[in-house]
Amino acid sequence: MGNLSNKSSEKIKSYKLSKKEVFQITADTYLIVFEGGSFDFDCGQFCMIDVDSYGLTRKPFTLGKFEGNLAISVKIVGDGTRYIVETNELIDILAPLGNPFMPGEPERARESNGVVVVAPSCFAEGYFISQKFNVPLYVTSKTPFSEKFVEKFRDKNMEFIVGDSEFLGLTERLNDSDFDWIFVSGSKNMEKIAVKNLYKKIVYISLNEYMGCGIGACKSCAVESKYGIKHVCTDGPVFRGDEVCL
Amino acid sequence: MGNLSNKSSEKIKSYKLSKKEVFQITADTYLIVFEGGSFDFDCGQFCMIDVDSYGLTRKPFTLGKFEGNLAISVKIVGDGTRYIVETNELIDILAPLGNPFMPGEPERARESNGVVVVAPSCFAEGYFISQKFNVPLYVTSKTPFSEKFVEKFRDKNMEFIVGDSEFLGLTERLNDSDFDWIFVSGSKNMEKIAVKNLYKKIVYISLNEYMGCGIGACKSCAVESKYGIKHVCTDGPVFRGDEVCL
Amino acid sequence: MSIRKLNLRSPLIIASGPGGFGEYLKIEGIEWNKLGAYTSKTVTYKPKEGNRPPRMYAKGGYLINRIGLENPGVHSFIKSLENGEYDELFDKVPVILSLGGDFFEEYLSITKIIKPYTSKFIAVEYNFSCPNVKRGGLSIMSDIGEWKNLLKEIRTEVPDVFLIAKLGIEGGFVEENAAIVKDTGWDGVTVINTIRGLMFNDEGEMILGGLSGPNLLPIALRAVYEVRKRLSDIFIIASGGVYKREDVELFLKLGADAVSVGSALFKNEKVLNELL
Amino acid sequence: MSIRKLNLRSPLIIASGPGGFGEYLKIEGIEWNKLGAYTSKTVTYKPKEGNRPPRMYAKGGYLINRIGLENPGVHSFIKSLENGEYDELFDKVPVILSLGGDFFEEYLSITKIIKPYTSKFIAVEYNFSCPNVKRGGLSIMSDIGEWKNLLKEIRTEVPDVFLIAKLGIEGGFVEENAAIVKDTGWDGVTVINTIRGLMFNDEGEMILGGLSGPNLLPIALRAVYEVRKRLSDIFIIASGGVYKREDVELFLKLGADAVSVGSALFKNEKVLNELL
Ligand SMILES: Cc1cc2nc3c(=O)[nH]c(=O)nc-3n(C[C@H](O)[C@H](O)[C@H](O)COP(=O)(O)OP(=O)(O)OC[C@H]3O[C@@H](n4cnc5c(N)ncnc54)[C@H](O)[C@@H]3O)c2cc1C
Ligand SMILES: Cc1cc2nc3c(=O)[nH]c(=O)nc-3n(C[C@H](O)[C@H](O)[C@H](O)COP(=O)(O)OP(=O)(O)OC[C@H]3O[C@@H](n4cnc5c(N)ncnc54)[C@H](O)[C@@H]3O)c2cc1C
Ligand SMILES: Cc1cc2nc3c(=O)[nH]c(=O)nc-3n(C[C@H](O)[C@H](O)[C@H](O)COP(=O)(O)O)c2cc1C
Ligand SMILES: Cc1cc2nc3c(=O)[nH]c(=O)nc-3n(C[C@H](O)[C@H](O)[C@H](O)COP(=O)(O)O)c2cc1C
Ligand code: FES
Ligand code: FES
Repeated sequence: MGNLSNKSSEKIKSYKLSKKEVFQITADTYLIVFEGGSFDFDCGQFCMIDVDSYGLTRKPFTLGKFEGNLAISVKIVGDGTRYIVETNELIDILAPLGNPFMPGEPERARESNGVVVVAPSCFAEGYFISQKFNVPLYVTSKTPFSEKFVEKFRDKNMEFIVGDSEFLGLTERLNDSDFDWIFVSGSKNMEKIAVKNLYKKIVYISLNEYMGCGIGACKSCAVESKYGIKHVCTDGPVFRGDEVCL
Repeated sequence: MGNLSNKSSEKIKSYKLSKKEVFQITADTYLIVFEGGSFDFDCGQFCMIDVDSYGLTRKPFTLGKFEGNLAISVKIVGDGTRYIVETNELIDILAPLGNPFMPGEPERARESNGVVVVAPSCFAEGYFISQKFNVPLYVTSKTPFSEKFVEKFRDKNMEFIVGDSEFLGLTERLNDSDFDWIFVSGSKNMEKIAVKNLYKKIVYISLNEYMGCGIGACKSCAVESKYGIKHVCTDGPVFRGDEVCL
Repeated sequence: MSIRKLNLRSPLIIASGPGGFGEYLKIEGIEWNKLGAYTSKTVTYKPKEGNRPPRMYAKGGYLINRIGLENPGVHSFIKSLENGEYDELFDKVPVILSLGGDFFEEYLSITKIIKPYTSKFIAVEYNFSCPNVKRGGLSIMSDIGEWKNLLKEIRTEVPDVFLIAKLGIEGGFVEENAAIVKDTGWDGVTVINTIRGLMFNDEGEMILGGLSGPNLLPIALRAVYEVRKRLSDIFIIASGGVYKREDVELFLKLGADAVSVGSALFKNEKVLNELL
Repeated sequence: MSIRKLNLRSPLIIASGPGGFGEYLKIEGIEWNKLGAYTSKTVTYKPKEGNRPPRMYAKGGYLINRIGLENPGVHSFIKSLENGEYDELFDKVPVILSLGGDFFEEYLSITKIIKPYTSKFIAVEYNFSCPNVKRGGLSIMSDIGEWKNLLKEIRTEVPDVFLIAKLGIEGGFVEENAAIVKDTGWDGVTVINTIRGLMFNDEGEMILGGLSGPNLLPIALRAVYEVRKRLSDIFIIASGGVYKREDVELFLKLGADAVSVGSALFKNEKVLNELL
């Protein structure tokens, strides 16, 4: 609050990027891979995208990497996300925003033993984290995955899970597993269930709150936590599940 | 004012009409001919068209006839007119509105000797009047006519005139002609010039004012006249040029 | 004062102004039995010619108008009443009479003049919020103390009439003004009226008028919410930005007793058939 | 009182709130030399946690927010000032300080506390129009008499500071309130603030907040017009719905001395480079 310094060292800039490839993940969700490796960022961080006349605010998306390129996954839920998926124009991205995700203490993060569970909308982020920490990735969806997409990733350290009860089953399995931490990113509801069911574990969740600025100015992205009000854009977006009120 | 009776005998209804043919008149103006002869109306009257999500009010257009069918001409000036020209859906038309045009005294109208001068946007109306009273029609435009369109109408009692100075020339010629009356319909500016230049004649003009309701309820279409405030939708739309303040 | 409610056959009302003096009867196909009431255009003490054209324009989600309360004045209105010019209207739908004036005295005078005719109407709505007149209308709210006295005097003058005050969001907090309306023994409020706006039309003419249309909706919803939070026992007619059945439902959910439709008539009068 | 003008290097200002306490400096590529001033988020006497989430939503031409003046409070703010946390901000652009409070006394107390630091700012803007706090903000306007006294006392307390009152369109006529501001010797007004609205977000949660964004433009234009018509000699900062160069030009044409940008920053902060 009232603090001008950003926790990430990288200066925030807006970049105009062109799409390299768009893969359909599920009926309404897409993986968008951009040309070139435009800027440095770490997993857990996000960007804000200008949606032209299709929304009054930039729209936040978690960042990922695919084959060395910047990637985001986008679920179409309204005009802005539809624009992002469909446009062939350059996309104006403000990044990198928020804090890098680090399981446990920074020194010991790489040795730690975790697992990543994401909804298709957070695939890019999940994939990036699973690669970085070399941990398994579960992509869970209510609706079926595109077969082509599953084909493409089948050989990687990754599992595709479809259905609500299958997701609940996964959380139970993971709760009894010997992983140290579970990173969960998806809808509010999905994260809520994960935190509740994975009560034996350290759960990290990437929060969703309406964002005006993405840089700590507007205070719109507040969440209630054990320690009072926190802001998703500057204190997160990743929080420990037991520390925030869902 | 406070008078519930409409001067036209026909009840006002909304009709859903389908387009039969659309002819391009000039670069931005079209003649739209509808299927069937849905309702009775007289020349000078107008309709109000629902433009779906492309405008907050119905949009007024003068009525005409082409080969026995209802016709309007539409100049694209904004979202509503673009919709009307481009849509393939049924068009929702409220009609007939306003008063029939009658040159001079009703009894002697048919013998009277007039001429009709319209902009392309009022072609349908002008054509209807010229046919009804069997008087010449001048269609005047700042921009060139579609050749196909001119072809189609060349043989009729009609002349196409392009250019500002040509229009001014026409008004001078008509002022010195032996016609009794001139009916002018087009932009405010065109009607203003016509009234000014045709000072020796009785000039009838079809007025344009922003219309909310088209039926005398809202009082938005007021014009100032010699006799105080008049309303285009219920007192007009045709007025004598020397009686209104332009 | 006991709490009174307007017993409407439906909560749908035509707002004062857009519906004129019943002109929509001229259009076939409107299901009048679905309508709870038709509010007349505001009648003022003196006849009003209204403002010089242009009087209306629309762009995006707003319509702007500066009609300026054009109306025949109360004496001519009464003549029309007596001539039976509105009989068809009274026949088809209950009518709410909207009244206005330039000064406090005119509001009172018009009340006295109209008194013998009030039984023809299910309620009388006083327009304290027209932004398009130099005097009267919204400007009445510049002196809240005087306004309160006026409310009291009108109440005393017509103790049996169902009295509604139409309030805007300017010139005082709408919920505070509604509380004054309640305190002085009136029965209801209509909230809101148009909001003062400024737009330029395509000819580049500046239009100082009142904003209506879809963009008013969130403001009107809030006003109804605030008035209902403050006053559980006042009759509320919602006004502002009603175009869809969902809008009507929202207003009713937030505590409105009835919902009025204004500008939407201009988009398509058939909206009346679709709102319930 | 002689008429004072803020000598801005450009008429473009970042509005209080959306710009926080200078966070936009973190973003590269904004042409700071094009900016006349950066208004800080409103600082209140006591620290404020703000409202419970959700705090924002946008649909159509409106953004709604109910931040609730989250801020560290004046004491912590002063600590940051003294620590040099805002030095980069002061370096890049002139700063207007925005102040608020829950009660009249708090507005006065904060004035006294901030007094020694006022020279760091080109002006101090008092927020009398935040609709998102239970006390203070807009609700201060419920007692215009008291408010007038407050204005006088603040003026007396800091006779040399360029004092600006930020007014909304609710709780009194904006031009009448502006006249009071002028009469009590203040230098300027910022008009308008957000308007109270009610919207439901996609989760169906009701958001009672302040409306900002493009739909405010015709209302804000009108407010500036009315204030300027009434007062030829007050400094006016326009606020509401500025997204395009044309909007800025219109406000200036209607008599604003400066124009502030709020919500448009959220669409794309580069808007600042394009407005002049
Ligand atoms: C930190 C963060 C990271 C996110 N990462 C991803 C991601 O990787 N992939 C993905 O598909 N989605 C992600 N989201 C959600 C995504 O930002 C919204 O789905 C998107 O903004 C919707 O835009 P719209 O114009 O299509 O929707 P609208 O029609 O405007 O609204 C639809 C829904 O999206 C939400 N939304 C709209 N605008 C915003 C905003 N400015 N901030 C937050 N929520 C908004 C609304 O609350 C609403 O529930 C993330 C959200 C946050 C806060
Ligand atoms: C009695 C009458 C008859 C008309 N007849 C014809 C005709 O035969 N052919 C033709 O091409 N045009 C005619 N017009 C003009 C036509 O109605 C407008 O061009 C049309 O409404 C523009 O709609 P829009 O949505 O495309 O424009 P917008 O983008 O909304 O506005 C563009 C221009 O159209 C005017 N306009 C918009 N809505 C209305 C409205 N409800 N009432 C009046 N003017 C409006 C605006 O003032 C503006 O100047 C007539 C107008 C009147 C009053
Ligand atoms: C053209 C027009 C004329 C109006 N005239 C009046 C009036 O005479 N009296 C009145 O109380 N309100 C009048 N109003 C306000 C409407 O009754 C209504 O309160 C306002 O337009 C908001 O509702 P809407 O968005 O449904 O139009 C008028 C509104 C319009 C658009
Ligand atoms: C998220 C947000 C926070 C705001 N906070 C404040 C504030 O702290 N103080 C203030 O005076 N105005 C505040 N405002 C109002 C703006 O300064 C501005 O007056 C208003 O949003 C209208 O302008 P706009 O349409 O350009 O946003 C806030 C507005 C928004 C959207
Ligand atoms: S989005 Fe503005 S403070 Fe977080
Ligand atoms: S358009 Fe409504 S009265 Fe003429």
